[in-house]
Amino acid sequence: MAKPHPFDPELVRELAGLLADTDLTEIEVEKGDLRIRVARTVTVAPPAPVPTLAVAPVPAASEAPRGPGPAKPGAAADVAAPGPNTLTSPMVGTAYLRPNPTAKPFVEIGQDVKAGEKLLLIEAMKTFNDIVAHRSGTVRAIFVEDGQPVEYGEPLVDID
Amino acid sequence: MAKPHPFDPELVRELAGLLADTDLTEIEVEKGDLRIRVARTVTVAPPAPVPTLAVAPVPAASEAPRGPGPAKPGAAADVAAPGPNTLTSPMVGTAYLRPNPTAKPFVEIGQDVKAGEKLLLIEAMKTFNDIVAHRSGTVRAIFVEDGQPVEYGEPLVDID
Amino acid sequence: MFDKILIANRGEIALRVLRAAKELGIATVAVHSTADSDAMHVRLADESVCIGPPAARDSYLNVPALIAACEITGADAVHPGYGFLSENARFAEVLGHHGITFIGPKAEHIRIMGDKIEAKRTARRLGIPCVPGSEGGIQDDDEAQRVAAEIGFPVLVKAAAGGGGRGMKVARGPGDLADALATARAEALAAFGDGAVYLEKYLEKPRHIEIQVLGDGRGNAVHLGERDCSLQRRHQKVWEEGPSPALNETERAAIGETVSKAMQELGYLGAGTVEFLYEDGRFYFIEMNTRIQVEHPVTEMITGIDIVNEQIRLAAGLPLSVTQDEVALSGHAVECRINAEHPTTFKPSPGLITYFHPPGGLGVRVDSAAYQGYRIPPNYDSLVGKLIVHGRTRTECLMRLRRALDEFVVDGIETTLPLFRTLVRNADIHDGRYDIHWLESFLANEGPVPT
Amino acid sequence: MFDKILIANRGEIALRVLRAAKELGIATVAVHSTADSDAMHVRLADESVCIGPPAARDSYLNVPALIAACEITGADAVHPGYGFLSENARFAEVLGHHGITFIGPKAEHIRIMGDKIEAKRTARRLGIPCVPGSEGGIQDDDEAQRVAAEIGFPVLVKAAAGGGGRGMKVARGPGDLADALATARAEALAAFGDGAVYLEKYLEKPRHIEIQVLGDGRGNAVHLGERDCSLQRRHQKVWEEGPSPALNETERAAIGETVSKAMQELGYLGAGTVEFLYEDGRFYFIEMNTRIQVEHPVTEMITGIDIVNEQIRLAAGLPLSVTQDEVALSGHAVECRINAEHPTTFKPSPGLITYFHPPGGLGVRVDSAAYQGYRIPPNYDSLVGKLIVHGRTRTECLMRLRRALDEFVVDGIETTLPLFRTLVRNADIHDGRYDIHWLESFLANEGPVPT
Repeated sequence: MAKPHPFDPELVRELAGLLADTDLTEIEVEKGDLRIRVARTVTVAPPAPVPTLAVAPVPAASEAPRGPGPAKPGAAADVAAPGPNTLTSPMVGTAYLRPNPTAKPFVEIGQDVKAGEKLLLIEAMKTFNDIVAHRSGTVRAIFVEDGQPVEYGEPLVDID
Repeated sequence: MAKPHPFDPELVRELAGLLADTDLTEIEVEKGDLRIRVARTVTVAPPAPVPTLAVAPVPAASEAPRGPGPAKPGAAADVAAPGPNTLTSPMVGTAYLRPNPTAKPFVEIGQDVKAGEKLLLIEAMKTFNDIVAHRSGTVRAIFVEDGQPVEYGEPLVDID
Repeated sequence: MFDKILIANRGEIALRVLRAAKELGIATVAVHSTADSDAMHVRLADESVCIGPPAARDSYLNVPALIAACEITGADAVHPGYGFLSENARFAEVLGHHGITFIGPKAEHIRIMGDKIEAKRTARRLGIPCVPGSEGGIQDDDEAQRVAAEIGFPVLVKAAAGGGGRGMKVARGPGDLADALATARAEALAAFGDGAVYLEKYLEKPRHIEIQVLGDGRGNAVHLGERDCSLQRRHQKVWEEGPSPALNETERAAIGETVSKAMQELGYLGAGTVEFLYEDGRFYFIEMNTRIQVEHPVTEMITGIDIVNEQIRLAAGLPLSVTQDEVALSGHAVECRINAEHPTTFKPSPGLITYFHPPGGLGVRVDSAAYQGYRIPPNYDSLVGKLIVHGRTRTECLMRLRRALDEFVVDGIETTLPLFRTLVRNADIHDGRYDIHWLESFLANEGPVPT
Repeated sequence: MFDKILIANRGEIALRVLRAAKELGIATVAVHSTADSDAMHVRLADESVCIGPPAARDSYLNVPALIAACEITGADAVHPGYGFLSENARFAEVLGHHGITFIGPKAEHIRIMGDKIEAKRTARRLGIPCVPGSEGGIQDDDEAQRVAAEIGFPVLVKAAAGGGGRGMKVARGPGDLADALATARAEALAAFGDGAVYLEKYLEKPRHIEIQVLGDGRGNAVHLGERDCSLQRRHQKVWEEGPSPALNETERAAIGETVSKAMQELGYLGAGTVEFLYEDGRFYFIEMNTRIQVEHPVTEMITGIDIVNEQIRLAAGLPLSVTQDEVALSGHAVECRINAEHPTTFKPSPGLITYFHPPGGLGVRVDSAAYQGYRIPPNYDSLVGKLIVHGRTRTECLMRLRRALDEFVVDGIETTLPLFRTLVRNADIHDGRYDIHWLESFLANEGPVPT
């Protein structure tokens, strides 16, 4: 027999929905020995992005055609979004998807890979670092392009 | 048969609507064993009062023993709060409740007055200005003390 | 020194006066209309008095209410700021009758400089160079034609009681003059209740250059250099800077000496500004403002002298804190007036400021009574704040201004910040190549880069 | 001049460097840990690169990540700010190997000044007055007793590799010495992995006075006067001011000349600070900081010289922008370090800033990377911002500081603002009567007025 739940989670969800619909910040309901209170703290709005009008964007050096930025969508971002199974970059550098410019890529979308298998290279300080699969599975998305600069924590490859 | 809901979501919505209509920030309703409380936090926080630590408050001149201030409760503020029938000061000056220091007051609480009847004097620039009742009725409260400085819009007398 | 100053103004200048008083250890009384209960200076003052409803005539221009506020708080001096009652000689006198010091010039000097014809006559007498023109009011069209022929077209027809560009018309030749006279008279009558007009030489591409002065009322006076306020829109100053990019050391010293000598002779008391048009190396007196001006911080940044502090000290009878030799101009300063207006249409944009983040760092000053959560009332002027930037050189100042403008965030209302972000990157501005018509022409032809 | 500067730091100093670069028209790269994605300098920089997780050793101290960030952005110079890698000679060298300019001194000078014994030896050689003490490390207790007897008790036992007060013990007489040596050695070993200690004369009530210098690396150097940083708590500076209330013109000129001559001989490059204890009219060298310091704005306010701008120009090989004759000290400045700490317990108070309103007006500068809605991460130091105030005189400066502190609002976290509001009203502070022990004693006996 299922353990009797002290309260119905659906009720909380319903109250949360009401909270959102009504723009309230707090609802408290008591009925018999049941009391549920839901609240939402109004988050302080972050400051508007500071305008930097008419400052010509400075182009990055030729080896790095795209400046890194936190919100920059990767190549396959429209196909799949980064998720819990996404491998992120452990370092800053330039990502390469193939061992040399004429070779074929280490992996392609749809391919099955094993944990530890090489997925790409990240070059930093003239050194090429192997980036390997963190789990076994199928490559669902590749978020970087060949030769693209990456920052720490940037999504690289999704393996499902 | 529908699963018995411990509370009616429509009730919450109705309370939310009331909250918005009435400009309240919190409503709590209790009926039998049902209790519902809804609240909304006002979003834009006014700036915190700026501390003026250790600045000794400058005493006002002897004729004006109390500095005026918007939130200063009047003498009878604990008895009655200003309301829609409260006469407010049309000018800045010093209020007098009696024609001279030894006379009895123009009016007292509980007294019936007619519109146009003199209630007090406000002295400004060495001139005494008659302040008269704006309506007929009973004096419910007098918010100023004899000799007290008043600012524009400050509650003087409530006539019900 | 005074015990308690009542600040008979609102907005950033009320805060400016409050700061100066606090720094002198003087108690402050803020007066305010019901629309300004939440104003910054009201929150910061030692005491506050609500003096009336939003309409200025019933509050900030309400002399009995101001006197009564002095009486109930025991204030012994009143600082009028700018605008409102700051150039009202009668107000200065009434305060005097009540034993309260008006922090400003002597009433007689306010009166003289408030009458354009009398002001010009006085300036001429004191050796201040004036625009050639009719010595007094013009009686009829014949006289106008004769005077215009003497000083040479184009000529400007101006209201004797005028200001803000109303009652002001240009006649480019004898054929335009009758029309210009009629229009100016009609506008003057409508705006000021006085149709008297006069004529003067019309300058084609002048700059607006003004000299800041301080006097002790006993014959000592110094000048604090000039401000160039040529960047104007509809006769309202938008961007002010000092020193002027157009003057050299010799010109600066000469006009400064002329003005300070004139103020010594006049026995001028307190702070004042003598305004000139400047063209082809010559100065032409426009008017004298007998009060603190919006753009005074430009001078404070290049001299280090706190002009409002000086006003208070001088009104209290103290001597000038500096001699002319001790006044040294250091570096360059620019002030931008940030208004709650759409940056291209200039439509006023009162309302709630939902985010406010002023710039900081070296050489950056913000004079503003705004704060996050403040609601700009629709009843008064649209000045949100002034950004004043100082640098060792004009170039350093402009580069610093650029980065400060890029840091300034005001959300919830429209502001003129985008206009200044465009101006600070403009080549003419960089080169100091502008006159009093430049900005209007720029706005008509190019305008600020859209956000 | 550089095309693009990477700012290898965070917080207010990262913003300070960004401002200087922008004002020179140089592009900027902000690097940041995952805890600093929302930082002000990240928002304002032309480009940003996340270089690692919150722990400083994996991000701001991660040399390969910084070099890689230069590589992918094409930055040709790195400004290290203060702390982190700013005094790491190896980092300066590695950057050099990669063709990237380190905006700071030559690696050899960083190395010399980073070793306390070598620094003292060098200072002595250059004619900088030092505290009498053991010339080098103390080998055993007998040597310590002999040296201590020579210089006279009390003596201070200090870790050769030390800093921040760790590995530092006072011996008041011969009987205390063995214990002091043992404790200092143990602490030094634990804190720095090096148990070497040395001895020096212990000063009873010294002031901390430091001289700001700039050098071009080719034998030209100037000093920019002194800062008095005697108000410290646990060896952390709290309030800094310049000029020092304790020095007269002659002392100022003499120590300044001694230091600038020494820097000329050394061929020092960039900005640096020579720190002294000062007692009874004599200076005793403590150490030299080969980087920009937190309190540099004090000197900027009284000289008008942008020290970070100078650092960048000097690193690019440009000459000093001023000669010693052109350096004029004008007025007085005080800096208050506003920390996110409880004002009496000094318990750190990271968290969300729910309201932030900095003061403005004449003579007021705020250097802060904080803004409303910013969450101060718990991972780094607690500096919320620096309030720097300038006045024509020390009194004007203190009165202005008082009103500026009263205007400053930071809600949501605890700050040390109340401490400064108390200090600015204290009679000893007003009279300039304090030494390096004053603040701790004040905090133990009185402390800030509770809010």
